[in-house]
Amino acid sequence: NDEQQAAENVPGVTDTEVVIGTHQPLTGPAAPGYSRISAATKAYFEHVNSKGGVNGRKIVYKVMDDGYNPANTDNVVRKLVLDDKVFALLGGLGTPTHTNVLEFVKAQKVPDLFVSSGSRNWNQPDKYPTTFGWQPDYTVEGKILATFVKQQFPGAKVCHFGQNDDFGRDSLVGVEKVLGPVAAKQTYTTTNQQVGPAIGALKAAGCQVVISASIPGFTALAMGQAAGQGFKAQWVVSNVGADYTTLAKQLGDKKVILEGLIADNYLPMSNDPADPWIQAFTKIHQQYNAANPIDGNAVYGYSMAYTFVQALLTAGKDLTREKLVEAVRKGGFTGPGLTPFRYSADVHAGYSGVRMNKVTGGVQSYFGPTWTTDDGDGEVKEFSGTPTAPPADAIPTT
Amino acid sequence: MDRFLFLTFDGLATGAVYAAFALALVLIWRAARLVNFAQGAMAVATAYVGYAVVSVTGSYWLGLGAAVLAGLALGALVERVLMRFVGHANPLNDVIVALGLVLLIQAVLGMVFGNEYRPAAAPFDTDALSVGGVAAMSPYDLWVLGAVLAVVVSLGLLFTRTPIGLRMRASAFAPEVSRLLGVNVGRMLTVGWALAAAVGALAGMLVVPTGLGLHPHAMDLVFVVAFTAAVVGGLDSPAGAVVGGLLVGLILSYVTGYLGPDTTPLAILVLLLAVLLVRPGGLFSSVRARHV
Amino acid sequence: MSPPPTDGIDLALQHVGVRFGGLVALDDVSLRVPPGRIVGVIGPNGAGKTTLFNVVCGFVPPTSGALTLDGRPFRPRPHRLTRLGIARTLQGVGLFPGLSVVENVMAGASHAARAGFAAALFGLPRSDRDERRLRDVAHDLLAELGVAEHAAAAPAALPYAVRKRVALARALIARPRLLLLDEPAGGLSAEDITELGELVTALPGRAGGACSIMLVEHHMDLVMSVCHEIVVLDFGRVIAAGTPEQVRDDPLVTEAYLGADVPAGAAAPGAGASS
Amino acid sequence: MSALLEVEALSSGYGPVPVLRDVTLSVPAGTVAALLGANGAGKTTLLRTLSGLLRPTGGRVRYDGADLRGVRVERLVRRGLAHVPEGRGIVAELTVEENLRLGGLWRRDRADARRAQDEVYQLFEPLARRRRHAGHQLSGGERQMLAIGRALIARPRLLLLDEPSLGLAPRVAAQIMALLRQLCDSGGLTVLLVEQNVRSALSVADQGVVMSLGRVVMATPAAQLRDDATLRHAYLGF
Amino acid sequence: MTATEVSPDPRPTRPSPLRRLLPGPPGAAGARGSTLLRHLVLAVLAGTAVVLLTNQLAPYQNLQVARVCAFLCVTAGYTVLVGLNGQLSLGHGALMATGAYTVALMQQGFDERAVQGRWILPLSLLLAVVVTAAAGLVIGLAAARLRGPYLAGVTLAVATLVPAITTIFTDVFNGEQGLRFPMETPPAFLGAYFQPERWLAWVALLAALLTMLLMANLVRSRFGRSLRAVRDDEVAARLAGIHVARNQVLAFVVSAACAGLGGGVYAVLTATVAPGKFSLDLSLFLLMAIVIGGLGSLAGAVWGAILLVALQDLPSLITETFTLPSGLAQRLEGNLALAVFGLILIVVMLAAPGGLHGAARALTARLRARRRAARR
Ligand SMILES: Nc1ncnc2c1ncn2[C@@H]1O[C@H](COP(=O)(O)OP(=O)(O)OP(=O)(O)O)[C@@H](O)[C@H]1O
Ligand SMILES: Nc1ncnc2c1ncn2[C@@H]1O[C@H](COP(=O)(O)OP(=O)(O)OP(=O)(O)O)[C@@H](O)[C@H]1O
Ligand SMILES: CC(C)C[C@H](N)C(=O)O
Ligand SMILES: [Mg+2]
Ligand SMILES: [Mg+2]
Repeated sequence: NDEQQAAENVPGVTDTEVVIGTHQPLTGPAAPGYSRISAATKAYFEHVNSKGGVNGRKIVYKVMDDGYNPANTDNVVRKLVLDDKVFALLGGLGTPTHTNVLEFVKAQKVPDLFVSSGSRNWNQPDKYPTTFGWQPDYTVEGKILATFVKQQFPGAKVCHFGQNDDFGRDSLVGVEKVLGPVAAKQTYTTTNQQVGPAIGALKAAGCQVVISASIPGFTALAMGQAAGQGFKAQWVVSNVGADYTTLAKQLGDKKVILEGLIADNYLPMSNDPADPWIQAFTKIHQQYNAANPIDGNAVYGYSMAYTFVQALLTAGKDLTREKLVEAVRKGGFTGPGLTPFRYSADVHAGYSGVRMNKVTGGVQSYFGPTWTTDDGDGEVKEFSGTPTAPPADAIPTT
Repeated sequence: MDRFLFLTFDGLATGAVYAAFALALVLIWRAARLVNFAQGAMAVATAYVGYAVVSVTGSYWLGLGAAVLAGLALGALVERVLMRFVGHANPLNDVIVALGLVLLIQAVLGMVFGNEYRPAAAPFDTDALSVGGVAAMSPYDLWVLGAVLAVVVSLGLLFTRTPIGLRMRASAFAPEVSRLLGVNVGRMLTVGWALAAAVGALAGMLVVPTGLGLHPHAMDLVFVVAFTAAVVGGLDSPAGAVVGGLLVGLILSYVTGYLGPDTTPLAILVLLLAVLLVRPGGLFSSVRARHV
Repeated sequence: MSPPPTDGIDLALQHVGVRFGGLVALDDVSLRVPPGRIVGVIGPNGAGKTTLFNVVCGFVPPTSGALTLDGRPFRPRPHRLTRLGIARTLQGVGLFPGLSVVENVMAGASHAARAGFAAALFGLPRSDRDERRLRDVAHDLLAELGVAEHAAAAPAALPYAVRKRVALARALIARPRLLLLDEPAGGLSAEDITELGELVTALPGRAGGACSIMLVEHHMDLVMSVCHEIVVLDFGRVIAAGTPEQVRDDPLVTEAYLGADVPAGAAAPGAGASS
Repeated sequence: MSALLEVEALSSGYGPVPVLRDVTLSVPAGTVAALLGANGAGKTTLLRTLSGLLRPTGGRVRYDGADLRGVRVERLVRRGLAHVPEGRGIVAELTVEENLRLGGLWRRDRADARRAQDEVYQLFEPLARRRRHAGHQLSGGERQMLAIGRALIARPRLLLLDEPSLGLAPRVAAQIMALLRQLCDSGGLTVLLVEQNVRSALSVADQGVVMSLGRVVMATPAAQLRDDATLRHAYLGF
Repeated sequence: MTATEVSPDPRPTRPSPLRRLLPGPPGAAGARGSTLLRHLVLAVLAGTAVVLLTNQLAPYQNLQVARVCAFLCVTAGYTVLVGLNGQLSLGHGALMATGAYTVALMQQGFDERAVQGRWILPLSLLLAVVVTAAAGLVIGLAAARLRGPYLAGVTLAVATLVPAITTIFTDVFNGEQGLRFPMETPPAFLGAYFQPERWLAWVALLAALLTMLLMANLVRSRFGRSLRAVRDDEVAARLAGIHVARNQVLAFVVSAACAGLGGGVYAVLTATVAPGKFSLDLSLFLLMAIVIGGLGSLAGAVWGAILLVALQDLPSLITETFTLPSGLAQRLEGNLALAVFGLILIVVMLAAPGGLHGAARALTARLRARRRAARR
């Protein structure tokens, strides 16, 4: 009967294949930038497959377009799980989109790895035992940004500009944990491009530093408005909306306003040819994903795929869903990221910290220490470990 | 007070952009008695053409000209090969075909140009001139406002003073009678569509530098707001479109500034109801029709 | 289902005036439609005849003056009329193009239904009975007007005369005690007009529901032959009233409306003379 | 004098529904032909087919010696063929003035178009009082006047009139009939007139054409129909 | 809108017994026999057929059936408003949201208070209908004064309201993330291994049948006739004794109630609600559904609901049928599906101006005519 059958054959897994799926905004208003993440992930798996796959299994990565609409997410995820019988979900993108399928994923006991969003929702092991985050969550990031600002701009009037959802809210929570109440806070919503009034308010409040939890489009819009209004403040922007390549492309001739922009990241900088990870990824990129630029989104996609392969390897040859979940809970993955993961039996959050970077002369590069913390009241600590070097072919072996 | 002034200027600047687009909607309404839901997508398509020309020639004005020409051509094309063959038994068929066109245009743009934001250069400085310490309007905003006023005046003249304007209105209202009076109704429709799309193209060129950049969906939101603006002003009136556009821009600016960005859809609805419940045909509607 | 047949309603207008902006459409109009009578309203184009009907129906509020119905003050509202026993046909035809002929007729008696919304929603027998009864009455009326064979047709495809009859049937199904007819003969052939005259004459004494009638018409033969009284409007004013004979012989009426039997050509200023 | 309008074996209809069958008639230049017949006989359909609003399914129309097949509706008015459609065909949303202007828009002779417009205002004083009023504000008869007046501005050679007296006060109706006669006699206008008011139509017509069930059942000098009671009775029912 | 049907004259020939069972066109009202009985028999037949079908289907397909049923609740009421009453609303997505959020809040509330029982779902849905009908009343009151594009403008503004409301009242609606509530599970008597998706399909089916039954009754009653009369000619309708404004408000309320039920069921299918699900796109897709299905007819509403669900699967269908080189694939992915979708809309509208239902009817009419001709 049903139970026996389920035990015998693991959905999506055969001796030669493991089928996984994801939902991504390939079209629609969220497609710019983000549609390149899954392209990179896919390219990485093609690369791995060309080297024989993982434990002899080729990875089949089904990318479904949800247009960033939760109703479509519902549909495509159900199709992936019920119809295509995927083994696991990997990197489903977006907070509002993915929030919607948590219950379903839980009911189906599908491993739901590395949700592409920094919301803290993914870190609820009791409620959603198979769901895991990957990137540093927005509160962790907020705490670190605030710590940096506190050190570098002591006494400055610090303000917050954020998206009116978990992204902005969680970030503000982190910031205020460290700095106390900010001098002024303004929000934007993605359905209203009129950010002038918000920026005007920040200017009127005399803000000297603006910590911004914004997606790239609105970072560019807000900084453009600030420049237009003659509002000269130091912008400190979340990694989500601070990829220089993306911003510069959007701003075109006006990209000079990005000069001096401070942001953070937790992965190798895409524009750093000296970084061994970037070198390795570039090789894969040129072979499997040459149509796209290698930017922060691509590096995100490669890195996440790399982590997934590590998890698959850890789960072992006799692959089951339980084993994969256990593998992530065991943690200990190393990889492109600058900091360790927080994964453990009772934490399902990903990277534990970030490092600051700055745009100088049109080049975005790291400076200063790497920091780690948690999303609670834990302190913000400097992290002294050094990133590991990539293995041969950039394919993990354990 | 400074805040109020600042928001006023900001509202006028964005309002001018909505006004430009609302004008295109009014135009097509007067020419064909329909709301062209594809207007936004068509405007984006022509803006892509315009900015492609800008990037090749380096001249904004050549690009603008190219976009407007592309608008004329696209409008005429859409009318000649598509809208003309839509059965008019049901007025919604037009709407559905237009929606289909939106999907098609956006998809094709995505395929050809990719789904990325592309930068759009403004021909004038976008840094605001300061008036008494308040960041007022930028030269670019003034250009937008000027362009919109120029268009509305020419449209007004076109419709009320020229034979072709009279013909266009007549064919929209009573095609059969117009034909009996020697009006080539088919051609008037084509002209109407072409003109509307050209104004839409101009609006697109004006809008894009103020937003996130060129993108297949760049006009989605603008369309909704501009439609509201046109309805507030009265779909039949070019002047109404401009007043409606500026009004909506101002309200959005005040509401965003004083209450936050979340409340804007609510504010738009309140504005619409406030205006339409008093004047069901918009601010600039003419006499109510006699029905009996 | 509707008020029992009576001899009609007593409608009166007192000093009614209507202005549209600067235009005076009705000016101090007083008239009475006594029960069981057929009152004709004639006058040049734009004299205010349709406007007069619109005042009685509540489409146009009088700017001055008042109306009474059976002696009581009357503030008409269009959708209440059929309940009060007043029905009207429109200048032109005014049928519902999306409804079949019989449905058009049935639509005229919405007020007569007993079953409420819930009955309709749940498809209760009460609603079915209503519909069936209404349908039967509609068919009877169509038969009475000689257009029964078109019951299922769409109005658009029917000859003008048939459509006018259907419109009349739609008014009659409301069992009016006062019927307002706006140019019922317009576009009808001589034969049809003769029949129409007979029909209208019979209405005040009709077995199925008698009524008084107000008739606006340009077809003089019809007006003269069916009306008990005639009121003549010109520029919104009553310029004459009385029996058909009195009105016909009134020189004012002849000049304003009927046109003297002038030789052809003299009546027309020289439009097109230069072509 | 050759016929200005010659119709040969014309048939047409609405979609699959045939209405006209083998209609043949001819209207000599400078004459008035009255097209008579019961409701639904096909008179309106004939006029609509002649002016190209309906596509004929068979037969031929010759106007001024040329075949009208394939000529677009909007070109006909330039050739001097004007059609006043049934039911007050005006553009209700435009003003009286604009409606009239529209009628002469195609004309090269602007001055004459303006002159014609003034003449229409003289002819129909109610219109003169309502120049700036929208068409939908007019009374039924005023709309009819506007439709007829507008056709006159084209200074047509052939005028197709569909029940012009519909809704007009008797005085105005008589005036129009007289005008038609006068224009034919002096200005060389040719008229194909559909009228329910048979008596008044025959009083100005040269020719009476009776239609029934989509066919021409009789075409005869108007005087004969006027005077021969038996004939009239047989075909027109009175 | 001449596409409306015209009823056959019931007098000359008595229709065959089978013919009497089938629903006549609107206005063939209560010709003979009981409307309720006729529609009930049909509903039971259709319901049985679908239940039998669901027993054959895999989970995902059953979900699709369920989704069709949820949308059918909406499109049935919507087509009555737009097609029969001539009021163009672009805000039905927001009305669905009203129903969906009501159900979500109710279910959440019951869950938090540990209230359990089979009755809570029907109760939540009933409340969803009531609340949405109330919302429909408010919009309808405004709508009764507005016509054509002006009404469209106002309802378009309503359609964009959902995200705003949910973020303004984040405490209640939890902003962009929306609400989650426990999944509806099959009752125990169906067995432990009963497919949950099949149960959901049944729940949705029941709602859809109820909606269709009531709408079919309504359309064939005098109210249906009044709705169409108002659409065709307001002046004549008023003279015929119809209170036009009240009639229009009524249409709005009825159609909102349906949307509320549909939205509620829709929420139940995924046990979640979020503002992003009720975007302007949804409202526009609903409009496409009823027009392409065949405006003003309940059969068209069925076509429309099926289409809404079928087209949602178009992207995956296309990705699976075409394997493209990766560089190109990237550009085409997603976009290709949208292009095809757009083309389908355009082509269907050009080829079948009366929608799918209209086309189907024209086809059967032609076949019947041919058969008649052959017999002659
Ligand atoms: N809503 C309105 N706005 C402006 N003017 C109006 C309106 N309704 C009527 N009028 C004017 O009032 C006058 C009277 O119109 P009405 O329709 O009553 O005339 P009528 O006597 O019925 O004429 P006809 O015999 O031509 O139908 C006309 O000159 C008309 O133009
Ligand atoms: N749009 C239409 N679709 C289908 N049939 C039509 C249409 N218009 C008219 N008919 C039919 O064509 C026939 C002729 O109509 P037509 O209007 O030409 O008659 P007519 O002689 O002008 O009559 P009337 O005196 O009523 O104006 C009628 O039987 C009518 O039913
Ligand atoms: C980082 C991104 C890939 C995800 C984005 N911040 C979101 O929440 O939607
Ligand atoms: Mg009148
Ligand atoms: Mg006719």
